[in-house]
Amino acid sequence: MISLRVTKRTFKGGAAVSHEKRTADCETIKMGVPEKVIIPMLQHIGAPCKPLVKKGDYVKVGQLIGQSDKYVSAPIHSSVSGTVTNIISLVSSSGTYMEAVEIKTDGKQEVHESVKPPEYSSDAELLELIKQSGLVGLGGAGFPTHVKLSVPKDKKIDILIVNGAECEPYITSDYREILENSWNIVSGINILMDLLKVEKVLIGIEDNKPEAIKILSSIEATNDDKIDVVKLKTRYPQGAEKMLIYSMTGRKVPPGKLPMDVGVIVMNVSSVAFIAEYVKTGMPLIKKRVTVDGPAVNKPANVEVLIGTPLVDVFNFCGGLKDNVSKIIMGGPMMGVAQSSLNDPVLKNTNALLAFDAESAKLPPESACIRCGKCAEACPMNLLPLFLNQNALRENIEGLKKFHVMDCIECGSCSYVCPAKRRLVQSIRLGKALLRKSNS
Amino acid sequence: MENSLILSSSPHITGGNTTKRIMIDVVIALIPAIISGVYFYGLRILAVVITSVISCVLCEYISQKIMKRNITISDFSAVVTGVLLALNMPPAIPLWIVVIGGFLAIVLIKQLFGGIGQNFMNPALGARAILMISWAQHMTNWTNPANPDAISGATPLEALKKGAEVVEVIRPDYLELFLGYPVGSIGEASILALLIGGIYLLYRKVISPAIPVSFIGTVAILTFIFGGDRLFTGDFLYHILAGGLVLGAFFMATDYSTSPVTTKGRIIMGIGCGIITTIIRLYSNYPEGVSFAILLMNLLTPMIDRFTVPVSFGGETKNA
Amino acid sequence: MREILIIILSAILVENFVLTKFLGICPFLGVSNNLSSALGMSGAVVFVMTIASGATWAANEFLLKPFGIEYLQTLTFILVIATLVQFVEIVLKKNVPALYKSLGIYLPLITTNCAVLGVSLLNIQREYNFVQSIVYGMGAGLGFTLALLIFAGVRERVESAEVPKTFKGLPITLIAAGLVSIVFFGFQGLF
Amino acid sequence: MSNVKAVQSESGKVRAAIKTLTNGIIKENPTLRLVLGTCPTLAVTTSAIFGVGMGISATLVLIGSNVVISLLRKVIPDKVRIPAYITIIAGFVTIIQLLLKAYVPVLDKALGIFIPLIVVNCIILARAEMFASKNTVFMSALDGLGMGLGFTIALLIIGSIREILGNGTWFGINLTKDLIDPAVIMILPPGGFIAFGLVIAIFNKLTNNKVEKIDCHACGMCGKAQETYENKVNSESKEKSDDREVAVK
Repeated sequence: MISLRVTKRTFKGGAAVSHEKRTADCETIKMGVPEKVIIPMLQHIGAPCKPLVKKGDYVKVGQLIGQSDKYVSAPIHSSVSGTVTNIISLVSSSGTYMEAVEIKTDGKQEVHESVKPPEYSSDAELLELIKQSGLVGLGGAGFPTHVKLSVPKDKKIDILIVNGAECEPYITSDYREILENSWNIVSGINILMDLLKVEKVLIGIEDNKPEAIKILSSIEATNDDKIDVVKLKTRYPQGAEKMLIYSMTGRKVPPGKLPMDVGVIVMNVSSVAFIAEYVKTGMPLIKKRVTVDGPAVNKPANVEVLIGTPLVDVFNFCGGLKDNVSKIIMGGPMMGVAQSSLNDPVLKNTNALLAFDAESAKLPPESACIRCGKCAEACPMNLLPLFLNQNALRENIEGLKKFHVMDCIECGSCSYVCPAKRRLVQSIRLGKALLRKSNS
Repeated sequence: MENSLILSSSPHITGGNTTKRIMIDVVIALIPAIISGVYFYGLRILAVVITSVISCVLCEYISQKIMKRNITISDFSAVVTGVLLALNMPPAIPLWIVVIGGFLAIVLIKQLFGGIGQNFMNPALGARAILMISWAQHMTNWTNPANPDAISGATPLEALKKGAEVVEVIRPDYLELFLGYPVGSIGEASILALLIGGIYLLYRKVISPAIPVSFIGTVAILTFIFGGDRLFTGDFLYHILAGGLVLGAFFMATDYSTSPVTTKGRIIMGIGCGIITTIIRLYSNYPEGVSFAILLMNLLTPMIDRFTVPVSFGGETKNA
Repeated sequence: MREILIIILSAILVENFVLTKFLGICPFLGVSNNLSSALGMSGAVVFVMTIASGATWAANEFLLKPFGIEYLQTLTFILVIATLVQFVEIVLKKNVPALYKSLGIYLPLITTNCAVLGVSLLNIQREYNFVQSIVYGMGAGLGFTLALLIFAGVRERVESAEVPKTFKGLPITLIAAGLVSIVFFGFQGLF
Repeated sequence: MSNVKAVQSESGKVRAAIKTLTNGIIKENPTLRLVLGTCPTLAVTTSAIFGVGMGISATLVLIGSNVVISLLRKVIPDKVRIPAYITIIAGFVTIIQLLLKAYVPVLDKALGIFIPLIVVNCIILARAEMFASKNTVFMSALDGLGMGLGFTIALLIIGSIREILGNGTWFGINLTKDLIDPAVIMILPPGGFIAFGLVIAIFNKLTNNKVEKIDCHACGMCGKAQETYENKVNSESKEKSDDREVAVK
């Protein structure tokens, strides 16, 4: 049986954010096929894909429709069957333009011929399969998984961490994954243990999710003696990679380094479960479990959505939006990205869609910094956000360097705890941009 | 509706703490000290506190009006300064000095330097220092207004200094000092009242224990070692309970604007305050050195901040 | 020994040259906005004040006194200091290039520093002997350093603060110096 | 100032003279605008009378040194001009010192070392360098008088404020002493800084202009001169390295 371990160790700082996990008990409901989907060619960190289809083409579910010859990239598949109506240009969340394939669905959901249970006989083949599956980190960052799993020869990985912390408010999609799909998670872990040759797997879950801990720690499976469920303290940002690694192993990832450098690979629970599912069925990444919540949503729910579904359809599926909706956030309220349009599609790494009404969207006015130091206490990276803020606003590059602006992980804890409501992270982002500009 | 969607960068929520809430907490924490003042010195203390608060708030309002700044009197920071200033006055202080003190604290020391969070010197203590230099006779008049006929005694620390030469000076015992001994500044009277407030501030996480603990601890250790006739025979408990140490350590040295922001910096601040306080108490011609020690460390705070920039999580930092 | 310690401590704290005697205000205001130049200037001032105290004391004792021309003190001292600074500059450049590199640019600026002439005159006025003069010169220089370093930190804060327009720059710097001086004033009567 | 020579007509000359004289009082007030000679400004303004006494002493030195330097401006070699100026100034300071000692010993005592320290007062060296070394004797004398007046007025203002607030008197005349307790701090060092800061702020506000610290060349202490000096050093060392390169070739 998978054993349960409780760790008292936790990272320094962080914030006690309100949980707002109202959808924890909402079993995932499948949403139907929307009238049309928009599938962007960049849903990951890395090089964008080139569309392989053109206007008028008929595509089927699971068909490869976008690819890149660059290593750091992930192929894109159609989530529906239907006709390509257009190749459009979209603004990504980072402000750059990217291509997107617009498909009018026919509702038949015919599966493409290429989708069949894959076979592999070596690690290299498995890695290639994972690449072909289009998998990216489903926790939010969206880093191509096959890149993360390709460990250079000179690096030794001894621990695989499975991230089920889910520390952001509102979001419960990983929690539901654990509850509804625990078997897949464990088989995914076994596949990865084989691939990475690790002897230890730690599944990290915050102690505010006892159900999830109970379910996982009662599973009996192959290699279960090598798997531990680790009960973590509930504290934002426990799920941030560096904090999670520290809480679970005591190892610290130096600034600018990867978890790999301290012998650890971190995978999100949903990503692990997907690998198991993919090896069984061969169906690439075309759907995603999304938490739909927020004060302006009529019926909060966990929904399984086809990738590319416009946000408006998802919200309508959840009883529609209230009239006073004024902010739509993709992701959690601490690190998610505000969306400019309800026509934007759901992406591979979308784990939550939040709609805020006028009252909750309004941030209180900024007032003068009182130097209380609460931001410094909250910063899990041990930075001094108040001075970063000061130097960013004054565009003082030297000051930004002195206070290590680049080490900020933008978790938002400082802004959250600031009694003067200063936009600390927001200005630090500005500061990073300034520094990059001055370096180039 | 489409066009009205707010686009802003994360985080999209904030916690419940506010500047105002913090300041109100400090005021609440000071109420026991005010009550002890009234208990020992009579209702006149209320008049001093109210005058001081009104003077501070009015000065803040008027100066912000003149400087065309946002009026921030509703954040209660001027009220805090007002109460602290009053608590640092002797009980028989003429009210006009209190009014001038409020003006100096708010206008000269706080608003001229940019207002809340930007002043480099504790407003209440700075104002007190100016008043002390200007009107020393009023500022060291320890007559008890509730009992003006009694011989105005020496403060407990003056008693300690004079103790060797003058026999008549009464040295109160520990319990008296702890519960309340009515000679000295209004706020120093009762250690018990101050501790109640200090513990409240710690409980509310308004202040961190770094400064109070390191400040009082340093004074205790140093006075124990050097305070007696021989080494390690000092009456450190007396040094903790007498004078403005507890008031200063919990309420003045912890002032956000004028103390370092990191825990390491705060400990340096506390130890520095403790060392200077002890030197002045033991070796100078002055009986008390708390406020002076805090002011000096206020001046060093920018330097401490500069040299206590923490190393980022995970060790050495790259310079991008 | 005790007497010398008191001279040093009182020169640093109680009669701080900058903050209570108003000597050397120009460099105090001029270089305190930059920590590294504040350090360089301080080093040069301590150095020059110490040797100038000795040199002017000697000039007074062996030159002015024997001839009864003490009224030429001011003139003599300023010339001695000017020559001395020149001399030190040359010697340092030749023999201690490292020190010259860090103090060099500040040395010529010191000739016209009233703190140096001031300390020389005070030494005579107080009838200090040779050792006392040197000690007082060094103490005064250290006091200048302390004030400069403290003020460099304070100024960093003040310069990043939102000061009203009328007070921006010199006025607020002077008022800040006044507040710093209040703290130093507390040292009066300390010993 | 620079066009003084260009003005030929008689009325123009008078106007130029008046301009030179008044220049130092407001437009280039040495204390409030150029912020020179801060040490005595702060140190001796504990009362109005001391301020005026210092002002007049400095004025006399200024006029004297300006005149002599202007007379010798074509004789003194450029390389040794600063030591030469200092020597001339020191001579006048000694004269004033002796005069004060003989006739106004009270003032001599009160002003203390700040009388001999006039030697290193930036105002005087600055006027020598910027004006007297380039202009006629008459104009230099006027300039000295104007600057001296500006200095005296500034000291009078600051001294008055400090004396009234800090001692309740003005020129020793009791004003408020019996009504309220004066704020002693104003006649102590901290009050000097604060009063000076306030007066400059008010002066800025009234003349609606900012203090710009101009390069006074002679007094090397202020930041600007230091910059100039650093540049000079840098360019010198650069020249040297250039020489070396040439030599290598």
